[in-house]
Amino acid sequence: MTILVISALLFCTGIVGFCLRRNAVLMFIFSELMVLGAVVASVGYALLWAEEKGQILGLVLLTTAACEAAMALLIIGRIYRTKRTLDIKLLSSRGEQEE
Amino acid sequence: MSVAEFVALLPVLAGLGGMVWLSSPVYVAICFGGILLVIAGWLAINGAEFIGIGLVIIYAGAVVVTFLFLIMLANQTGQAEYERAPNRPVLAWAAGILLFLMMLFSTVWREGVPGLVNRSQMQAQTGIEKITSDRRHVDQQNRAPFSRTARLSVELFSRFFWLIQGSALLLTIVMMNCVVIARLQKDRRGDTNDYSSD
Amino acid sequence: MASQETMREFALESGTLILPEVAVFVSGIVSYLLSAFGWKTRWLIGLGVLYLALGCTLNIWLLVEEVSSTSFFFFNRVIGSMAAAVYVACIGYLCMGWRNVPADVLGEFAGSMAVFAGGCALAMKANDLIGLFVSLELVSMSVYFMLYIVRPSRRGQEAVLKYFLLSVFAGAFLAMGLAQHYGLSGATSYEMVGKVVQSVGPGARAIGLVAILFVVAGLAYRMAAVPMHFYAPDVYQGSATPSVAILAWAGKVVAYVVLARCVTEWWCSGGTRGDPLAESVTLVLWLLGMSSILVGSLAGLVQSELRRLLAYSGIMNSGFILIPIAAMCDASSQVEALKSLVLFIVSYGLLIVGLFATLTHIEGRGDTIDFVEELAGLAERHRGLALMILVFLLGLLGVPPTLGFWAKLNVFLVAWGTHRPIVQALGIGLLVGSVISAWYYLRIINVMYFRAAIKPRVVDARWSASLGVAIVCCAAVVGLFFGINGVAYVLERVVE
Amino acid sequence: MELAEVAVLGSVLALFLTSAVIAVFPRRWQRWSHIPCVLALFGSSIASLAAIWVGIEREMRIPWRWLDLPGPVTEVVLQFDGFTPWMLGIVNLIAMLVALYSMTYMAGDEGYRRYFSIFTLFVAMMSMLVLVGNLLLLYLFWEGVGLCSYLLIGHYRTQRASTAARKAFLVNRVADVALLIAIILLAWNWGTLNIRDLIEQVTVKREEASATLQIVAVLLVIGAMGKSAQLPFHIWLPDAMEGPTPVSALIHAATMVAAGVYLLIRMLPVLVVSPVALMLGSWVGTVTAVVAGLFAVAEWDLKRVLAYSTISQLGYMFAAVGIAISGESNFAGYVMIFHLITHALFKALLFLCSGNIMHATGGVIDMSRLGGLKNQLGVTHWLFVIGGLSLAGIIPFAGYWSKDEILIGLAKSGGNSGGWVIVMLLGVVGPLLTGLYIGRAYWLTFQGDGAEVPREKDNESLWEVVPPLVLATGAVLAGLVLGPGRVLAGGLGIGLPEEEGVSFVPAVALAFAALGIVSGMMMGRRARGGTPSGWHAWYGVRKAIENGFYFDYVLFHGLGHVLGAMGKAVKLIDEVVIDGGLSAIAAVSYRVGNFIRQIQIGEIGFYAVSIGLGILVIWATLLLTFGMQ
Amino acid sequence: MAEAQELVAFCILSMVALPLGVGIGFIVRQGSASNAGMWIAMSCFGAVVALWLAIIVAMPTVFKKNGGENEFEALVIVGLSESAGRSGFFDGVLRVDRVNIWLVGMTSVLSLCAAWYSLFGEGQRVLDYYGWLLVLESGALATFLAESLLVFYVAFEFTLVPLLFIIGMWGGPQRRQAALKFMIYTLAGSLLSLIGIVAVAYGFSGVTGRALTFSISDLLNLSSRGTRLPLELQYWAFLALAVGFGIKVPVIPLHTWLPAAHVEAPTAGSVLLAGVMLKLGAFGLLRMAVPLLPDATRVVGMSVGAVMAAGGIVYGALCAGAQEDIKRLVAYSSISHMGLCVLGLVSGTTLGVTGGVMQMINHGLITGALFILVGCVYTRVHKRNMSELGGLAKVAPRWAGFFVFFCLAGLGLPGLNGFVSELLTIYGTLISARVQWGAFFGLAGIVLSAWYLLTMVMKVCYGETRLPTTASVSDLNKGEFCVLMLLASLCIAIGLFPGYLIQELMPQSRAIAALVSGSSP
Repeated sequence: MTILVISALLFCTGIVGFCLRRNAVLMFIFSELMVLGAVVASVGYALLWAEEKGQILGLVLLTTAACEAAMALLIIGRIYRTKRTLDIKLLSSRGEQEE
Repeated sequence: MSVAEFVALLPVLAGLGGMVWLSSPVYVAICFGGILLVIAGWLAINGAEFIGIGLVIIYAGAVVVTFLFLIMLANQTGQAEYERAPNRPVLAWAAGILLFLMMLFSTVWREGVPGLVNRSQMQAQTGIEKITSDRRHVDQQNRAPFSRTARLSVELFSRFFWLIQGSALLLTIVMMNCVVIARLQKDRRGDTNDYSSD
Repeated sequence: MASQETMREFALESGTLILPEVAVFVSGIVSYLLSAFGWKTRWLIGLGVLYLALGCTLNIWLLVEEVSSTSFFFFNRVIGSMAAAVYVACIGYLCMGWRNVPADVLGEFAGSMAVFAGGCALAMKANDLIGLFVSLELVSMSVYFMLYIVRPSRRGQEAVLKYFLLSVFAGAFLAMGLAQHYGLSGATSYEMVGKVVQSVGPGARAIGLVAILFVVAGLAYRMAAVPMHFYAPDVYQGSATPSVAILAWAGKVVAYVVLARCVTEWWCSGGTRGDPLAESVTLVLWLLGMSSILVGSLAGLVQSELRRLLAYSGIMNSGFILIPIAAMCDASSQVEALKSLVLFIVSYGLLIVGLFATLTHIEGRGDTIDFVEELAGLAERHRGLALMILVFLLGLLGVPPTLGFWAKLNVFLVAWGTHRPIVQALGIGLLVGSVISAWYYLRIINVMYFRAAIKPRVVDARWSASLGVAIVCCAAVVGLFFGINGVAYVLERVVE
Repeated sequence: MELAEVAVLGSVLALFLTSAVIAVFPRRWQRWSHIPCVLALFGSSIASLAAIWVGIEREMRIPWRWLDLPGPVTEVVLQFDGFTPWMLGIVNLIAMLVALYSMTYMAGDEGYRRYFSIFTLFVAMMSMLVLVGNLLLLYLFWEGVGLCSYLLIGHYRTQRASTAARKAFLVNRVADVALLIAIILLAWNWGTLNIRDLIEQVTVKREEASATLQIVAVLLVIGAMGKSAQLPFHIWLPDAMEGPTPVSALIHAATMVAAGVYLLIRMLPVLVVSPVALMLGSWVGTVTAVVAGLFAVAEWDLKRVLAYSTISQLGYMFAAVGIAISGESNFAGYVMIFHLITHALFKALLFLCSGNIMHATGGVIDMSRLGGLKNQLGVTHWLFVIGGLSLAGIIPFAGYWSKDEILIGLAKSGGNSGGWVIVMLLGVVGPLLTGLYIGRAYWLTFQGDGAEVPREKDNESLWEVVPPLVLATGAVLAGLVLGPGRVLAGGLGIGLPEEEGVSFVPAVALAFAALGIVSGMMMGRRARGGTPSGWHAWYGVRKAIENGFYFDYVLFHGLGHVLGAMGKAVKLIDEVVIDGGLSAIAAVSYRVGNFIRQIQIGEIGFYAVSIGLGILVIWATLLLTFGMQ
Repeated sequence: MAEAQELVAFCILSMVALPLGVGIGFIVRQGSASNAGMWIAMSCFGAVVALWLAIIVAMPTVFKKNGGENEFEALVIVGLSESAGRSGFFDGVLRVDRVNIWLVGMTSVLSLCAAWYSLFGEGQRVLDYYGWLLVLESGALATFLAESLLVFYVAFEFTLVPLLFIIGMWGGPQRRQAALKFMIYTLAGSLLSLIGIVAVAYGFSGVTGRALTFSISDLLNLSSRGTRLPLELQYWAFLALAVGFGIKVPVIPLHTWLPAAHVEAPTAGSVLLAGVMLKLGAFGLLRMAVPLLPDATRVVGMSVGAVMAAGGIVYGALCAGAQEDIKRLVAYSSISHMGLCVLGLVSGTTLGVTGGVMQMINHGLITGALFILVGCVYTRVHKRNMSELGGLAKVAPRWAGFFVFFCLAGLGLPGLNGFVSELLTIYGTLISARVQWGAFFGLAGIVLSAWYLLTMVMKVCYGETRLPTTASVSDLNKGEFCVLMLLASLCIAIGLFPGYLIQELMPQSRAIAALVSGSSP
């Protein structure tokens, strides 16, 4: 039970942080926190059901998180090289422009 | 909730608070690593040793280091205005808290999660005889009462064979993609044009 | 040892089903390696076309051989045909990328297209939560990559960043949803998940709903349905036309099919009227569909940028596609709904891929077409191109003689045939959305045909691969309108 | 089929043909356009006179249907009875004379060909109207006559002419609607529109005369009122003077206005069942006779005086339907057609005279500018005198005899229905007014010094004199021949009740007519000297009379303005409310679209919040819909 | 018998296919204006008329006189392949019966006239123009000839596209807005009618328990044998159909697309828009709304529908009277006249329905001719305001003659075609059970139409010319004269000899009337 609460806590803190932060890297970190919440949830359920498939799910989630982190490193890094900023507000030129 | 659990929860809460409120990205990354470690330990204690260790290795080892690398690369000091000023705090907190309440509510509502009641009760409730998905799996389980980790590996290399292949493919592709992106030349068509329009 | 036997057993049983994907993945990696070791030529695209064609053929072979099985993967004729369709579309994307992708990453482009196509097919064929997730991640990773390399400009970077961050965000929702599904059922195979989720008592329904909601949200991101649609206009606008084409169809189809499978196998496989779970899934899809239709149609009214406008059109069309999926919540109308879903997906694919291929051809090696006004006077200078765009727009509008008409009509018929007011309302939403969106489709036609160009765009008159794609799509869209009998026959056979 | 029938039918067909032939005449033959017209009219006159002579009476059913309504309503029926040849004869004869007259009158007109083509068509339509024995076909030619008069009134294509033409058509249209309703009701209730069959049915079931039949009768009278320019539909007729003068002669004498009276004559046996309709017709006629006479007295335009006089005389004919109240429908028909014939003769005469005057003065017809023409136009002067006396009903001219019969008839039937007032009005006030205006017009036109009158030419040419001369002969002799021995009644094949002694009414009328003429001439003389002082006190009344009791203002211009205003209002509603509402829907969609666009600020953090809130909204909706199970 | 049937079937198919193929060929092919192209186009238009004549000749052989027990008897062309798809989709493709053949005739003749007229007008991209005209003709013909509800709908909606282009590319200064407004408004209408169509088809399959069918013949047979949908469904379906088709007709207050589209459209576009497109809506009412939903027609149609139609007569007439632009005036007069048509269709009497159908044909001929006349003036002096025109009778007598003629036909002068339909409709309305009051609106329409049409004639033809351009305007040329002569002779022919036409239309009208008035709610 607690483990589920923790997972929900992680997940929702991830959401809050994702919304709250303006730094692209930090936003990504918080989204990883959300994935961590999912990992915790799946492992937690696996423990509750006393079997292993949930752990495999958690493992896969970890793997994909790592992959995403690698992509993030490159994408954000290259953006920083051209833009010299990671402020998401400055990286938002593509919204609706007034006509 | 046992006392131990509560004690384990406290550092997590603290870490989360740090992540949200600390302005320096480095500290945030370190807090994230701390949370990971606590969670990993906690999971390992609770019987998911493999995943606990995986968490430490993959996340704390690879991901957090990657973050720190990126942060160092981008020269983040936490001094810039955009790193300190929260973005739409009211909306963000409202969304987060409400979603948390939603998940909490659905988790603890009445009987709550079926896993919290015991198996037989669940079976009675759903009317399904064999709750486990796979007959062969059940047979194996009965035949070979391995440890949990061992069972995990059996699962991984039997039923989830193609999953392993898929994950491997994923990792390979990401690796190659990263190499390509890293080697992309800067002065490509479109780059120069865009300075003016931005 | 026993476990090794089992492994071989499992590998072989499921392996047949994903034979095309395995072949394509391997070829894709080969193409990566060829490029990495310095073989940088446009023929790599040709190679890509070849192995995607192989994948398609193998899928069709499986389909014809009536292989159908349920293990770690799942295959039936619908899935097979959709996978084949995705492969075909990816061939089209490769053709469109011919000019737009830098020569030094062509191999990688082709390889990642292979991974993308295979990932889509795998996700459709997945019969296990975890497999589904991995397949979807394969798709995501290759999309990030393709978005990045097809247009590695500053705008493109920003679009990729947006797509990437929000994709991870949405992926977390999907992961959470899958975890909760697992938690609810203790199983990961679709069959068991379906059995348990549909039979849980009232106590577990609350968590079940949240789980469903999260999965739907995660998939809605890929199909750009409200409320996960926000990225679409920005990303479409910031990306190159060929990569937008990828997002606009194949990237969505996987979500449609997966969602349809979720509905038919997890949530509502035995759904009847009044079944609370089926009702709530219907309501969720109704809300998503209706709001997508309205947002897509209304927000599109005020757009002057072409790809942004098409993004809103895509949002609206996702809303349309949710209609047959919502109709599937009722087990009795699943077959009809599936037919109309397939028809709509195929027709939408021909239309949107053809449209983007035409635009790619018009852009040539020059600047992208950003504003609708840039098409002014096209009809006078390039009659054929304008006519093709006209056909595609009319198809999107759902006016005869295009396949789009039959697709919309069929969806409407299915919606009406459910005899459930809530789905019928969605059907009426389809019509309302069509009327509202007519305004902006017609505006494009208006600009192309009825307005003289201030500074006419010079189109490279040479033949290009994307033009070929466009012509094929155009011919198919019109031809299949008249050949609707044949289409209906095939549909009948595909959906038993 | 007898020879006379063949001749009549053939001549009518020939008229249609002639019209078409003239219409496609080559332009260089334009000035010979009158020849086919006159020839055809001559032929048809001969044919109809022959028919009168032979006295055919039969019904021809032609196996062809025009409009296939259920029942035999649409059968083409040609009806020859006593009235038909007489009517045809007068129509054709006068038309021929007018055509002859037009030859010189219209010479040099650019629309010469068009004029004769439509002229011939006009006569052909009128002939068919007379011939057909089916109400629906009658309606066809009824409207055809209206069309031709529309075209002829607008012949000069000036703004005034076209306004007058449009007015004529519109006013008639309103009345025609009544006729159309009557036709539909008859067809619906009695299953036939064949006049004979209708009469048969109605006379057989006389006791069961239903409310519908009453309504039908009233509607028929109203329809006839429109064509025959009875109050309040009279407003189109004076304006119709914008057309060429021969056209006025034709319209007033034989073709257009006669159609209404003819319809009444034809339908009298049906009308008889409805005293209401008869009373209506009678009263409307009486009032029209008096009021139009009043208007004529105050009018300064000679042709308009004649127009009002036509209205007034038609009023007499209408009033005559009152005779039928006592059941004497035959007698009523007889007196009506008698007066129709005599009136046709003298009114055509008067109009041709006024045509001569216009020619002589270069188009001036305003009596305040005329005078002393008796020297200049000697023949015309005497012709006018004959016409005037006949109009006023001075013995022994034609007008006297026919009016005499009307008054006698009314006096006889008036006893039963309390219609003595009608008799008084028609016998005393009517002749007085008639005498007044014709005397006044005569004096103003022909007497006095006339120094200021513009002179275009002196004596009349041959063809300006011959047709009026023939008409004048008719106006002198027709009454004498047809009246005293009731020759006409014999010719019509009607048996009339014996004359019972000598009524004093005609004598009174005669006296008042004479009085009227004298005082009218005095009035004209005084008017010549300046503004008559006696009128000052009656300024308001005078103004009212001069303006025709404002009928025109209220009914036509007023209604026109009302319609125009309604049109403008509806147009405004159309543009503002309906189209505006549409635009508002579009604008609202646009606004909503704009609002949604505002949300798309391009910032990931905000998007994420929105996604989270969106999921919450969906969840809340679920919760609210399905409860907290 | 069989040969005649085959001949007719062949003729029908080629009527639809020929213009479509040739039209698409013109649109796709990049061609400059060439004589050969023009001749191909014109001969195609002519060929359609010839095919129609052939059908007319063969008709008596195909249908027995007075059709036997089935008034809805028709020659049906079954689908191209045996129904492969959704059951009932393709039960039939085209049908010809004794009603729609006349509408087909009107369409083909009007198209020929419009094209013929344009031969002397449109300069640029003339082959494109002909291409779209041909496609439009094909779509309209297919709509009239449709056997399946879906074919009807496809063709119905398809006609929007060519008109969009005709208005948008060759129209007046505001053409773009007008084209969009027209397209979106009528698209909304057709989608609404789709709801109705689908509801009806599903409803019948639900009531009979048989498979879903869209075949008009089957549905008509079912309906005439007494199968009725549930009342509630009937009401809603009728509402959807009536509003959907009502937009096309148009009835007030759904008409505002019409003046804009008419004013901006090129002449041939206006001719076909008024002459043919409006009839598609009315035809929809005749074929579907009224006979398939008789109870709803009685309850909803005879109240709301009749009010809208009757109101439209007066409303359109008043609006027309207030117009300054003669093209707008003619456009509003269409609203008024079509109101009468709809009134007749919902009156539920044999005569009323017959009158409504006649009104479709007559209004097409008259208004088509009026638009051609207006177009003649506009191409010469580029003016359409009555205050700027005037005195045209003096300078262009032939034009004025035709103008007066067609105005007279429009105001219902007996002997011309307008009167026939007006009389039948008003008669039918007056003797109907529930919409007697409507007859008075029809009569008011007769008076008002005389008012505004004659006022227009007065202002345009009579008086003095007001502008130097109008003073020197040339009269009709030979081509225009021939076109107008053709239409005028048709007007006279129908006006004087309507008997045959009425007899052809009567049996089906009787059946429809019996359906509407016979059944009890």
